[in-house]
Amino acid sequence: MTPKMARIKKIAQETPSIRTFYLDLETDAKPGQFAMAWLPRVDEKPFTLTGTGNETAITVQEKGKFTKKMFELKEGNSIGIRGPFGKGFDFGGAKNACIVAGGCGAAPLLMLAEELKKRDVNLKIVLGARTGNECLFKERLKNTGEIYITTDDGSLGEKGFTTSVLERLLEKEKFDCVFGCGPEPMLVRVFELCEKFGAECQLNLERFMKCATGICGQCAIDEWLVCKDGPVFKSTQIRKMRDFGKFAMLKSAKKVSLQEYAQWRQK
Amino acid sequence: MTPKMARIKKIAQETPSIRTFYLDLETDAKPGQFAMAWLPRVDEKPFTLTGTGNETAITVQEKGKFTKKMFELKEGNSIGIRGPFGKGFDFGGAKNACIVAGGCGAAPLLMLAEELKKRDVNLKIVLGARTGNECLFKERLKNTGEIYITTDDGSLGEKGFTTSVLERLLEKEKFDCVFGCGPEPMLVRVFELCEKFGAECQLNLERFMKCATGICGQCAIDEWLVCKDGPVFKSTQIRKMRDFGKFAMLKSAKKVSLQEYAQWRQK
Amino acid sequence: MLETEFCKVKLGNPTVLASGILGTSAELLIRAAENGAGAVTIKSIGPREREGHNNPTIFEWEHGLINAVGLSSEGYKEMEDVWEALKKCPVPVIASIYGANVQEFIEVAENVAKQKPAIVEANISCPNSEKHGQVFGCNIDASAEVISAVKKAVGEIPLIAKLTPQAPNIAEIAKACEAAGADAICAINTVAGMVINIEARKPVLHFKKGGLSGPAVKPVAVKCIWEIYEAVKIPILGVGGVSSGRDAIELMQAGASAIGIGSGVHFKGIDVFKKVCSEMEEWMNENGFANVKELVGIAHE
Amino acid sequence: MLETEFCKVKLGNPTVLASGILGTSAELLIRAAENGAGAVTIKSIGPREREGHNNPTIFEWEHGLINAVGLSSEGYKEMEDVWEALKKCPVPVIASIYGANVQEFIEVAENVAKQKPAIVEANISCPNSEKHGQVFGCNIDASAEVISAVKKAVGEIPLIAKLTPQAPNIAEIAKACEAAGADAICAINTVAGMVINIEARKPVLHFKKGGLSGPAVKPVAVKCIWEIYEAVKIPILGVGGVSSGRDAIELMQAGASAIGIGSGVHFKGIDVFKKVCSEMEEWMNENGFANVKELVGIAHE
Ligand SMILES: Cc1cc2nc3c(=O)[nH]c(=O)nc-3n(C[C@H](O)[C@H](O)[C@H](O)COP(=O)(O)OP(=O)(O)OC[C@H]3O[C@@H](n4cnc5c(N)ncnc54)[C@H](O)[C@@H]3O)c2cc1C
Ligand SMILES: Cc1cc2nc3c(=O)[nH]c(=O)nc-3n(C[C@H](O)[C@H](O)[C@H](O)COP(=O)(O)OP(=O)(O)OC[C@H]3O[C@@H](n4cnc5c(N)ncnc54)[C@H](O)[C@@H]3O)c2cc1C
Ligand SMILES: Cc1cc2nc3c(=O)[nH]c(=O)nc-3n(C[C@H](O)[C@H](O)[C@H](O)COP(=O)(O)O)c2cc1C
Ligand SMILES: Cc1cc2nc3c(=O)[nH]c(=O)nc-3n(C[C@H](O)[C@H](O)[C@H](O)COP(=O)(O)O)c2cc1C
Ligand code: FES
Ligand code: FES
Repeated sequence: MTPKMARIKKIAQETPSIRTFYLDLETDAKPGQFAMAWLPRVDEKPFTLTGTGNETAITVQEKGKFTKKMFELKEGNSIGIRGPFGKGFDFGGAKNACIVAGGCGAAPLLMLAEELKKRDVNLKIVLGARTGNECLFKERLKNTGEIYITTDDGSLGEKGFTTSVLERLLEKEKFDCVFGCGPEPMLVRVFELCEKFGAECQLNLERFMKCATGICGQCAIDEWLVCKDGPVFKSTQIRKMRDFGKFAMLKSAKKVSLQEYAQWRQK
Repeated sequence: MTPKMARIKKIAQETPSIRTFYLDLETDAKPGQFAMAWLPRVDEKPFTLTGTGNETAITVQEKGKFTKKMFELKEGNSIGIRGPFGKGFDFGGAKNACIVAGGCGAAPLLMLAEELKKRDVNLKIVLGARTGNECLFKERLKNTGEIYITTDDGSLGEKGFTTSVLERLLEKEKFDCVFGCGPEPMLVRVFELCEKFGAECQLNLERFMKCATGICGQCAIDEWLVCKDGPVFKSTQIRKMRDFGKFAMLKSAKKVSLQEYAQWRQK
Repeated sequence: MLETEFCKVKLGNPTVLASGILGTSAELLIRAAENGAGAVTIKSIGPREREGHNNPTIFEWEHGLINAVGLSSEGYKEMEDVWEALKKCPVPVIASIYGANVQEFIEVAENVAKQKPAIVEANISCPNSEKHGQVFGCNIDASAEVISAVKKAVGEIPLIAKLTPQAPNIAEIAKACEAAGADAICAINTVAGMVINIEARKPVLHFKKGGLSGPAVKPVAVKCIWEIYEAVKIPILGVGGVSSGRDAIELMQAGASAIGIGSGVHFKGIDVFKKVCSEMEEWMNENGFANVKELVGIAHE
Repeated sequence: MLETEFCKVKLGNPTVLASGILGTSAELLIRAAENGAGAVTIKSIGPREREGHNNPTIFEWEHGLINAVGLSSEGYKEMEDVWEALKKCPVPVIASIYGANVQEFIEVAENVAKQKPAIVEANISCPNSEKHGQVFGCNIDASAEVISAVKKAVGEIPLIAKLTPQAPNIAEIAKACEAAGADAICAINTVAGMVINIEARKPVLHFKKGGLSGPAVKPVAVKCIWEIYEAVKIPILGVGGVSSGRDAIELMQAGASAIGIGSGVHFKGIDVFKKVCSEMEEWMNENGFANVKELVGIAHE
């Protein structure tokens, strides 16, 4: 798919570091699908679609070079979009579910939560962030179920990790599915907990991407391609993954530890 | 359109020199449309489609190199087909019509006649040939209206030209349309007669072709392209033609007299 | 808003009927002009009558056309009537010429120049019979030699050098043509290809190999135009895969000052010129361009 | 009915995963094999770690893909784990290699050869830094020099020379490679092109120019394979635009003994190999072919 230039209809400041860009572009994006966002002469990066139909949007956290440039954009400017890509969440049968979001990980989970709410799914949401005002989509998520907030600095909700809350919830309750997105170390812990308590989970994973359509092999986790087979993976797949939580590929296709990968991302 | 290899389902010997090749190929050909028939490593030439749907067929007179090769084909062999191409006859409003066919010119007129018959059009058919057993589609045409046969040698019907019959018919009767196909000198005379008696006509013209889709300019008659604007032309168009009955293009695109053109075709 | 000029020749709009399409007769060239072409090109004229290859010579494959017409031409000597009739052509006429060696190019150029076409285009994408059948336009020296000889022969008449994308270094060829006196570059001619019908077990074109044109070759044209634009100062007639206003704008943004349309006539009909022009105007209005000249090369900025 | 051999290496079927597609890890190569590939090619290995170009590096345009990945490679030194894991690969492994000069090619070839891949493929479609950035595969002498050096370095391991369709004389290049010791030819690599987004007013690929692959380039591949088949005796690995059994059969009829599939993975999914094979079998049954080898080059008869 050739990138289509989409006008930015509206920019919403979600938290001090996170903005949602509403696009003049119709898609049929499903929760968990993503698009490649292109800034001509800068770069092209994957972002979860946080809205669909004529509400199509991406939600971006200012981090490095690319997202800084994104934050210079005003309403009326355009960005290139290829997508939607990937397989989203599979939430057909869920009746009783839990969502665990770390930081910007709330992005793919918002559309999912709103979809689950429409279907009257009984939903618990664990939302974690560095600090209180960085809790992404707090208000909208609140409307979809029972919310538990954790922050690193304790400025809002419970001080500590989302996974501690998840553990307590799993001890009390049986979920049809636990949906998670956030830093990979958090997701590793989410998976371990789900396995321990016998809960199915679906995790939205992240790798550096090039083609986004499953041919370049850049986003591999073992034999899985995050762009095409994911970005959402189920317990059955995750159980077999040897690289999950451990390795990722640099742009050269060199496989390195997640630490080394994160250092490279900071360059 | 890439040529599709079509199996010859059936070969019908229509006259000593003419055969119909029924093809294992479905088309939606309308009366007057044609196809390019390809014999690999030999040549590719235009032929009227004499059947449509799953009766798709071409009817070929053995003349020169290409048609001799066609006549070597057996049922079960295949030929390449591109088409249908061109604009066919426009017979929407006709109530009282006349068909004038010279030699192999009966080919495009058969499907037309059968279509007109279905619509209860009052039809006169003038069918001319060199000799009696060369009268193409005599029986099938008879079923569609009142038939008048002329032969050069007088072995069947009237000895002489189709156009003499046409003249007598035009003197007595008013036709909504006269449809003609045959050698160009005959068609020139048909047009003159129609103009004289104030009858509209539609003539199926012939030129050497390459692309068959209106881009190479090979089949030009003035600014008209026989393959794309024709092969059927109406009186309004023919009135403006300066080359009709006079000039045609050689393969080099040199415009020459019809005599010189015919000589080249015999090479 | 589409008025422009090319080699100092004024054009009502930048679309040009490309050589080899409909250009067999004055009447068809005029019809293309009446259907909106800003200029029209006569089918390449050779030194003598030439039939070209046997049929099949042209057909559509999945993503474009392929042809091996084989430079059929009545030859420059037989064209008096064409030139006479072309006096009525309402838009500038470009005369495309070819030869199998430099001498033939000169012969055709001198004679064609006498008829005072608005522009002469030298099709140096054809095999050079002297240099073992290698294509002129793939060799820097051969290209320069032809272009400087033809430029002498045509004198004041602007000269376009039409290049082949087969050259691995098309920008170098364009520079050599500019230095040799070309007033403009035309890019691209067709891309070499072949289509086999697997049931027939034979190549479809009688000549087997042919030239690809139409939608599939547009990115090749864009790339060639881009490279040439960065290499030369003379204007570029961009050709290859144009059948919509968006296509034309893409080639212009890459660096083309005018746009040739060939296969587009097959895909959109003879009024493709009108359609492309009105689509260009619509896009320009939506995107704030007042004159088509502003589009030329802007993707390089 | 699809069993064949290529360079004396037995293949369960003639489909081969082309270089640069999925070939970044042993796990993905094995997955391609499990999805029906008769052999798999590792993404071209260079002399040292190389990031390649910035994104966008690959995208789909109307008639195919375009990419400027830029030969990203972890470098031959860092691949121990890949080679180790590839021991489990159920089909022959082809190691594609590249270098910016002959010395680099030798260095990579010698080291890769130690891992005993079934076949080595030298990608001579990349720019030659010594010869002013001209592409090796466009120059007869440069091609021969690389191939003879690489052949010495790989010894007994069969060597494929992978050619670029940008060469105006690809058959001559193939002949030179054959004479220099190549055991097979692979044709084609991508066709140079560019796509501009007219609203962005910029080329989409960050590197601007890229290589076209997929449906649009199939006729270019067929033509190159045809010419090479008539010029050399060694077998041809045909690549370019294959995503169906009919496509594969067309390239084989032109002269290919085995068929590389790249962009087909994008258009049909990773099980494209299985699909192509079953479509080939179906066609062969309908058309009276008992073994796939009978198809090779029959369009020349
Ligand atoms: C499927 C998918 C969906 C995504 N959805 C979103 C989304 O909805 N919103 C969003 O903001 N981002 C999303 N991302 C991440 C996004 O693509 C960018 O990687 C991110 O925005 C950083 O971009 P940057 O170029 O500005 O920062 P960079 O210059 O790449 O990095 C700047 C900082 O980010 C950190 N960083 C970035 N990526 C990683 C990583 N993988 N591991 C460790 N540290 C990292 C670096 O350590 C560094 O501190 C998604 C990624 C994928 C694969
Ligand atoms: C739209 C269209 C529809 C056609 N439909 C049919 C059809 O249904 N059936 C059919 O048999 N043919 C049809 N033709 C003619 C057909 O395309 C061939 O030209 C014809 O069959 C002769 O083929 P050949 O190669 O065997 O003969 P050639 O080798 O081309 O010629 C052999 C003989 O045919 C004569 N001849 C051929 N064409 C002409 C001509 N234009 N003017 C004068 N003499 C000529 C020559 O004088 C010579 O004696 C059609 C042509 C067109 C343009
Ligand atoms: C049927 C056909 C005939 C052609 N003949 C010529 C020719 O005689 N001289 C020439 O310079 N180019 C010739 N060309 C090339 C076109 O002028 C043009 O460069 C090419 O087709 C690419 O443009 P398009 O994609 O718009 O067709 C021909 C192209 C076609 C399709
Ligand atoms: C994304 C991508 C990356 C490629 N990388 C390489 C490469 O590293 N080495 C190589 O020899 N060819 C490379 N190629 C070329 C392919 O191997 C193949 O020759 C070309 O794509 C044509 O085949 P296709 O149409 O089946 O894709 C690459 C192609 C694509 C699409
Ligand atoms: S990004 Fe290319 S395979 Fe996933
Ligand atoms: S045959 Fe080409 S225009 Fe009619």
